[in-house]
Amino acid sequence: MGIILEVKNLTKKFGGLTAVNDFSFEIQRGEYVGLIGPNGAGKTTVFNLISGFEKPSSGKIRFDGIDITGLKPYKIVNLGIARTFQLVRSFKFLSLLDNIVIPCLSKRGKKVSKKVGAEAYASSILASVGLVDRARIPPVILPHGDLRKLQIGKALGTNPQFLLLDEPFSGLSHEEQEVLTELINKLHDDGVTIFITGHVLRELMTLVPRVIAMHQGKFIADGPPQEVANNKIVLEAYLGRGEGFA
Amino acid sequence: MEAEIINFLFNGTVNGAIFSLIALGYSLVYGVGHIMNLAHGAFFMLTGYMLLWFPSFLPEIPWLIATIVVIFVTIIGGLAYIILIKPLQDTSVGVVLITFGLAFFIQEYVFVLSGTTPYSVKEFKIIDGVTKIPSFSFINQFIFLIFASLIIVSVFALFISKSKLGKSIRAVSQDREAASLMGINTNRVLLYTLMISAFLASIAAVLYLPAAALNGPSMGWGYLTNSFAVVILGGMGSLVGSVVGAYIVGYVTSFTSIFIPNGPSWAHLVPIIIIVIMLLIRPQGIFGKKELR
Amino acid sequence: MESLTKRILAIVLIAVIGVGIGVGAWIFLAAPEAAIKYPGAPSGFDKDNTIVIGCAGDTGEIQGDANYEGAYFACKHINEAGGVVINAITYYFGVTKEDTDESNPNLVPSRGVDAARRLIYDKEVDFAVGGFRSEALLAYIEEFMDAEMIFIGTGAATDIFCEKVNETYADYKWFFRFMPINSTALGGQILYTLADFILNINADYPNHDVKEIGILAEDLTWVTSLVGAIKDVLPLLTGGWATMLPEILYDISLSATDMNSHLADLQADGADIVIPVISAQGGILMMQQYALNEYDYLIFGIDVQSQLDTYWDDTGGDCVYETMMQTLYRCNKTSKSVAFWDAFIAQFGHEPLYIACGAYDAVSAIRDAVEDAQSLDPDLIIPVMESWDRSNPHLGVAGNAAWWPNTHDLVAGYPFGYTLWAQWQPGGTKAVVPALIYPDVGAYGNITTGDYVVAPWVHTEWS
Amino acid sequence: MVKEKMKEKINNFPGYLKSWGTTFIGGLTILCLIILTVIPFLSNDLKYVYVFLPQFTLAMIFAIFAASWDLLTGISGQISFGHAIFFGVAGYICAYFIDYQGFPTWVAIVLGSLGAVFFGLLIGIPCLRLKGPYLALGTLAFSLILLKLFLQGSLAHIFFGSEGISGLPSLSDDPIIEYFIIFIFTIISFIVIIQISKSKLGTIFKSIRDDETGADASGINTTKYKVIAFMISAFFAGLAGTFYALYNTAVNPTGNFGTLNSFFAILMASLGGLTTITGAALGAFFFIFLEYILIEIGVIEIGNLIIDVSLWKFAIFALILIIVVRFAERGILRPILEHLKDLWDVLMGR
Repeated sequence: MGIILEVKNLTKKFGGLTAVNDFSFEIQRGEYVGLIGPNGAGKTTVFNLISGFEKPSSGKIRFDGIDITGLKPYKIVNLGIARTFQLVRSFKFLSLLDNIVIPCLSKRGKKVSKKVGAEAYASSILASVGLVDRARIPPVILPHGDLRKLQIGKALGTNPQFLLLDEPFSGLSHEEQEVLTELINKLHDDGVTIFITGHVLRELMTLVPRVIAMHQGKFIADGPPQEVANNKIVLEAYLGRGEGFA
Repeated sequence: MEAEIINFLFNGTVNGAIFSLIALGYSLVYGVGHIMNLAHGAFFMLTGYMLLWFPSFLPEIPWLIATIVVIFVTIIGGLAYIILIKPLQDTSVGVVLITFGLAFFIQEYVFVLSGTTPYSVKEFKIIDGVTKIPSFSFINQFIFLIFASLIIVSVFALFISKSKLGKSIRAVSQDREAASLMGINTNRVLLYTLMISAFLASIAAVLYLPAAALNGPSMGWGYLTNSFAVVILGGMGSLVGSVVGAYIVGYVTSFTSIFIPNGPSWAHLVPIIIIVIMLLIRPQGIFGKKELR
Repeated sequence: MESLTKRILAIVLIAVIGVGIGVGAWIFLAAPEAAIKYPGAPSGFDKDNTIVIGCAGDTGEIQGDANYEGAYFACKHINEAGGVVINAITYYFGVTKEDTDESNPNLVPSRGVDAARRLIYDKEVDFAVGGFRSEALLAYIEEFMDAEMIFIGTGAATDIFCEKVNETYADYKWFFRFMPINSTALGGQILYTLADFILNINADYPNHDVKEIGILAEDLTWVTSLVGAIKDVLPLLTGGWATMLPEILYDISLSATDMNSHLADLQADGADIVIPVISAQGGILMMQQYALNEYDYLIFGIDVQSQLDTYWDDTGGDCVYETMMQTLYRCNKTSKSVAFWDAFIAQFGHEPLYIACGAYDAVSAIRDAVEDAQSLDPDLIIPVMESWDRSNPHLGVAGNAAWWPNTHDLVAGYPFGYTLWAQWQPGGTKAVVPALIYPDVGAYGNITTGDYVVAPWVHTEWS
Repeated sequence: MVKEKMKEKINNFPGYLKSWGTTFIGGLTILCLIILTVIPFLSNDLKYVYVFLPQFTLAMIFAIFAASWDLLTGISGQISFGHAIFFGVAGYICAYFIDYQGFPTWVAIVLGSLGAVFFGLLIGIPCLRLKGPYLALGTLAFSLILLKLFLQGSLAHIFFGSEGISGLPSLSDDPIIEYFIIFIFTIISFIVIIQISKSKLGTIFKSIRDDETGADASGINTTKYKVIAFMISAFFAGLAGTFYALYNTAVNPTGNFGTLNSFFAILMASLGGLTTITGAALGAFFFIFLEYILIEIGVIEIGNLIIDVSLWKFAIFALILIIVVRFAERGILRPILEHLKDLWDVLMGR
């Protein structure tokens, strides 16, 4: 299998504030890992650094043996890292199909979509995320759950081997969460490495075999969910903010 | 040489004084509402032409007419916000387009009424005459303008930091949503901001144009470009930056005009070149926060 | 059933819209035909017996209106004198105008082209006069040349048109310039006048050397050659006496502080005389700041706006002591000048601008050329106009018009095309000065109407 | 593979045309094209041929220009307030090569348009960092710099000064031939621009407009595509600019680089409705003919009041822009077309 993502001593400072502080971890190919921490712990910043939307102040990120530190986002995407955003983003005046055609037109997406054509490939992805019947409508009128699916569909369009999912469950109803969980599990079964965040521990606990916990930008724990959940520092981090597991 | 240096310093300071008045309001409106008001220069120009028109049907008491004109332009600024800008303030493109349209309309309206011929409005001078020293003569109105500008800027700074309205203006400029949650009527604050901005532009015109001339309906654009340069230099929304930027632009323009060969024809390009350089190197300006994306 | 009524309704609607558009278009295209009128032409004369002069200018602005006024006034005089007889048929003159919108700072060149086409093909004029802004005229002049129609320039000073006549005579032979003399010649006029003036004024002030000459000019193309000529030649003409200060070419979008700093700059350099070369907005600001600061130099040059009689009020009297080129003022420039001047003021209530004088002379010249040629054919008229050379000038109100045959440019210099120098004097009156430069002009008598007044603060400084 | 596809397309083309012709948009377009084809032959009247017809030519030139602006701003989301840069530069390059180098007109037109593309690259790259109103400001500043440089008398030996270059040949001395040359180029330009906006490239442009970060996250090199958008748009703006120069047979700084030209593009495209491309054409025709009508009406006399309507032209334009931006975000013409479409549907019994 081997290491697919290696993050070493990652630090990001915004002015006087250190959002990510000397953060290191590794992820194996085909793993399914959660990144947890209370609100403001720096999870999104870690994702932004990996996906290239922000440049680290110091530290190294290696993906599949290639140093990707400070590369532009589209280049990182074309190496096989796709991401979704915590706040739903979409091309709001394009149809759902075209929303997915865009990633299929990226360098990496083209490699797989070329044979059948970008549109056919995109509609197969739409089918796999369960939105094929709405291919022609623009995303503005979609319910929130479907927008989350669309996000994942857009990420899939780039044919990723590594998927960063930033709070995919926030704001979803229970049923919607289940549908999405199923979708993510299926992707994992297809061999995509998945790295997922959430600030509510319980959601992730049932999902992932391994979690990494962070607090105030610092690494605090790594291991199976149960182990991490009982970690004293993690508990303090959550309880200290009065959030708990609920 | 001595005379040239005095010339450079004096005219640079006058430039700075006038630019700071115009740019302050412009920067305020941007800082508070993210409204890029392209009609700002037109307010300045319109004030000048109203000074020209109003004496024909008002009693010829200069201070009275000037006051009425300033009030008029302030109201126009407020109306522009209520009628045109407010419904569009969430789309930056819409605001830019509509204020551009407004500026163009005012310009053409003035053009239809007064044509392109220049006019003098010197009867509105507050202090006439010049103060002479052996190597140079200072125009009294400009000296007055420098001090008036400093006083107005200080009063304005006090107003922003101390008054209730000033505090809510600052609150809105820092975080509009939070301010509205705290019970501040952000739209009303924006309305006042726009009126203050129009008021400052109008005051600038009343102080400056009597010692200058009405150079045709398109003269507002030049002052708008200068305000851009000032604000981009000082940082959008930074009031200290606007004042410092105004004097920098003022001195640089004056320096170019006096000391550089062929300078006078380059002097008006300087602010635009400043705009381009600043946009490319440091769009947030010298004093600006890095909020620009 | 319902869909059928809807369909019928739709057809009716479309028919109504279609008919509406059609009727609108018809009215639009057909109606103007009847509306064409030629002011100045006596009533009861049809188009065939009217020689129509088209005025291309900026209607609503002083230059365009002056052009029209001049042409209209000429037509009126010609018609009152019985028109012109060609092959035993009496023709009268009519005038019409089109707005080229060329004074607009937002110049739209296609507007001028459109106006020219309207004159040629819609109003069907026989001759055209006008033009003011060089770059606009450069675009629409082609229309007149393509239509092989005689066009007389009455407002643009640039040399370029006549250079074109010289270079490609076959394409541009229909162009003649009547007003003003070209910018190189303007430079020559300034040179000779100033050289005399400097030498003479030095005699009046034994305690002060009047020799430092500054130039304050707008940074536009037409200025370049003029400024260059003044700089090179003026020292030579004064026998090395006059020395030139570095010229100041300012951007036309000036603000008050700039003009003040330029004037202070000239003062600091020790200028004795400053030559402004200004056609646009700068003059009013210059005179205001000059009068306010009472700078120790004289203003003596070109300031187009100051030719207007409204200039005194526009500057609030600050233009006093400014001396500038003026095409015509009430004096005996030619035997026709004073009569024209008085009649024009009686007709229009204001003084004629130089363009009005040019248009008046242009239309009068057309009348004489048509009479000489006994035809309306440009091919026959052009030789007549070309025959008006230095040995055979055409007497106008603004000068003895004579053309260089190869360029169709006005012959410049006394007694042909030349400009007067006029000074604004206390009380808001203008005087043609100075007597030194214009000796008695033969039969016409002395054309100077006043003595040059040195600004009192300069007088004190220099004495 | 590709060849077969092409063949298939060509074979299907007549059928495609037929089915397209029966749709509302298709039918209307064909109707417009037919009208535009017959219009030059409707009258022999000199005024008609030399004054009325050239208005169509002018409108088509501005239609290309406005459409190019719409491609950059409406489709790609890059707000340009300095589109006159490309318009002016192309005109000047074209004029320079004709007047100073003696190149044939067509070569000069190509060179002018390519020069505009180069400027698209030149302006596009530094402006990439800027977004929204800042981009508007940046492009405006660039156009002002060019305007002032070209206006300066002291630089006249480099930039030809305020009088510009004149005496260019027109496309044809016969207005009808000139009309048809521009007509053909307008059709080609519109087909190309519309096809671009519908193609995958256009979809990418739109994605950058809607959500640049999202496009980045989808692996799209937004920088590259933004520059491409600038260049394509500059090409068509440049094409219009060269035609405008030849229409006037002269170029000068204010007429070709003036901010007014950028304003026209914005005005025409917004009136027709942003992102529609065809709306730009409708807007251009509307404005050119509005001006024509105002000039035709000329001076109105009501009692003692004398109003010269043509003086109010720009004020009216500005007012229309204000009203459109304020009250009709989608443009005026598109809603009208939609109503017409309903009518059409009824007529077709749908």
